[in-house]
Amino acid sequence: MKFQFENLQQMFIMEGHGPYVWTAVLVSVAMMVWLIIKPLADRRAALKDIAADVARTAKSNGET
Amino acid sequence: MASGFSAYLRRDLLLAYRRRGEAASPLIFFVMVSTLIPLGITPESARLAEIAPGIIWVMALLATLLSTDSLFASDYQDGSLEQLLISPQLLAMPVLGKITAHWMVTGLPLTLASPLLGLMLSLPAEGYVPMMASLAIGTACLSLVGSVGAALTVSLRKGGLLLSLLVMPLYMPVIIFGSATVQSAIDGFAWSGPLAILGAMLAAAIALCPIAAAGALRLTSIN
Amino acid sequence: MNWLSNWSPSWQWFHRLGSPRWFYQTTGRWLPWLSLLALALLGTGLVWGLGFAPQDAKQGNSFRIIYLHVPASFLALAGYYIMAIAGAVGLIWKMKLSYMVMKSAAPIGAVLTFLALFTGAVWGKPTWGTYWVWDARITSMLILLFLYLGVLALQYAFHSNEAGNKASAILALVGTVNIPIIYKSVDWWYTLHQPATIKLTSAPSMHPDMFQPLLVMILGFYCFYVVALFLFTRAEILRRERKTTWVKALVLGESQS
Amino acid sequence: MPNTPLLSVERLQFERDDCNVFEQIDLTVDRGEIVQIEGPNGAGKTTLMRLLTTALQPTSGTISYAGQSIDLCRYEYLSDILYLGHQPGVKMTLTAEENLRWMAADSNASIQDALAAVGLAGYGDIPCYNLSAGQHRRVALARLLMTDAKLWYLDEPFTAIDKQGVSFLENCMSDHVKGGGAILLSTHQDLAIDGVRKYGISPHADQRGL
Repeated sequence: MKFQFENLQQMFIMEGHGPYVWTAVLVSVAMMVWLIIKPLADRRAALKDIAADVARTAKSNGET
Repeated sequence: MASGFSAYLRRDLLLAYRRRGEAASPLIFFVMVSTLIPLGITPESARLAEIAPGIIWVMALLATLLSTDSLFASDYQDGSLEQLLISPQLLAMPVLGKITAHWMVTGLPLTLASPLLGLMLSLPAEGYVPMMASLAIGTACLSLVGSVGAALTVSLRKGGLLLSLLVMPLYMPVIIFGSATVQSAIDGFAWSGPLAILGAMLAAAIALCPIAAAGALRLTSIN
Repeated sequence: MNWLSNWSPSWQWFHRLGSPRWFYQTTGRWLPWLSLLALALLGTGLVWGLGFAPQDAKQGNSFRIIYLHVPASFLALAGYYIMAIAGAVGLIWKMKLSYMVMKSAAPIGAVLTFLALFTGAVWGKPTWGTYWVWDARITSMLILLFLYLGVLALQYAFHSNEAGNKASAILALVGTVNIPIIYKSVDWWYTLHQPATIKLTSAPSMHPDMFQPLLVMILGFYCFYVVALFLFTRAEILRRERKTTWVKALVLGESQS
Repeated sequence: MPNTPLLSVERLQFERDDCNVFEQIDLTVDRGEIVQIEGPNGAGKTTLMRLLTTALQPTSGTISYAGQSIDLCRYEYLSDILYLGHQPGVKMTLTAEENLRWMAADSNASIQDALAAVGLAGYGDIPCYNLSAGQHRRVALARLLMTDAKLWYLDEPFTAIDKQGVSFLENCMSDHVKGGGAILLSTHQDLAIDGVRKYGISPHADQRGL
């Protein structure tokens, strides 16, 4: 197994195919990152919501 | 159990007969949109002939789609669907009866009117018989598959557009083999092959779609 | 039709296994390791595929897109089956967790299908000179995307979460029956219209040096898929189970620590 | 089995989107009984009717017909019940007569007599879209005269009908229970029949927070 390009710059250019390959890579990585961030954000929002809920009921229970 | 089938078949045919104007609209749509094609593309008969099989099939598909959302809608609104759900018979049989009625008032008239469109779009003479055969079988498949979508969306207020979104991908095999039947006949090949596959699809759809539609009605129409 | 919703008491163990709480806690323990594994596999595969795998004789470097396109297509299709099976389990055994998994699988699958289409299009430009060709694989992928969108749209069209779940589960099942038919039809249609053009991928004839990184990428995508599915399902569990004591306890525990 | 009630409902619960709709329901209905379901709006009266008629599946609890779970005698049970819901199931494009012929397909009773009894004599061959809402309701009520069903479920049967209609319906109901049938109905109105048992249902605590 050997590195196929002379240097990193060559790897970026990929004999003219670079733009295609790297667009595919970038978009893929971006969407995959989104697939991770989205549920994490959802989870955080849900936790915050529930915490507020719990606090509210605790407060109203304390009053009565 | 079969009585549920014929009873609903007869009732839906009677209902369609009473509302003839409404029932005819898919057919009128089919004819009218097809006249837009020469206006939009070309009046040249050679080029029209080339695309005629595909155009006629796409139009038939759209016309069927247009009427599919009414399959269960009026029954849902006036409460007869709820009565149907609690009737003791097997739900799939009345559903199949309704689908058959739907085909008889949409697919069948389309099939019978298609030679007219063939003429208008200068379909080569060899194409007529295969076109009618494939439309007869294919539109039945479309009604059956569409019934599942109609059942799923019946309780939604704006189900019509969603319905087309749901069933369109499921329609693809039918349109592929439907237009291929006509095309192979025009190109001088045997057209029994694709037609037989359409027939096989119809058999599978008759077996599965009423059950799926019945399940969908039972699980999602009443909440 | 009662068989659809009937279940016998002997299945109760199954319900316990399918408890959202159990799922939440177990996946919580697995997630760090799985994420690490996914990251390692994807990183290795990507560097290997982009930098070290030999060039394709005909397509040159553009062929390297295969390391994203094929795994994404793979998971897009597998994801549909996962979604449909989860939906079926939900319908048959009325299992809430199963519906949550199904609901989570839909957006992931749709995104992966879109990725498969996008990478396919970008790959097509240097290979065929055009972004879009009605190639059998790409057309099938497009239909798969429509199927995913249908399930997503149906899910959110219902006001009631439950009705949406049931409806999209049925649709997913109908789609599952249809997918092989659709794929076969499109294949047949393609050979009818365009006999023998360049085939994008021919895995059996692939050189091992090219194939090994692909295998690593496929494994990496599988791990990634599981991680994403777990994350989506966990968020859904919190939303749906917010009234239960265990979720409240969990929230209190997190805010204290 | 003379001692088993016609209908018995045990620990019935129904969840909609993880929220219980009503407090647990335990209820028995004997032959010859009229049970009036009472409860505020949103208490789940219609939901209960739909559960009892199997249009919805309960989350937990059992419904038994003549001592047997309705899951085991589904065909028998569904053949023995009659349900009138909010929407009467009357087809607008059909005439009153055709509607009745369709709705009571397996009955031998005369359609003309039934129509006459609900005050629609002579309206039999008029399409229903030419009739008023109250008259639609009457067409549906005419079913009651033509059915052999033992157990009637009537969801708000008095909606949109006039005084005569009300007294007709009340007569119909007392005849039915005298003949050994049973009726479960939901209405806010007090009935002019003796021996109506009231059963109150209330929304579940889950519903109040919303």
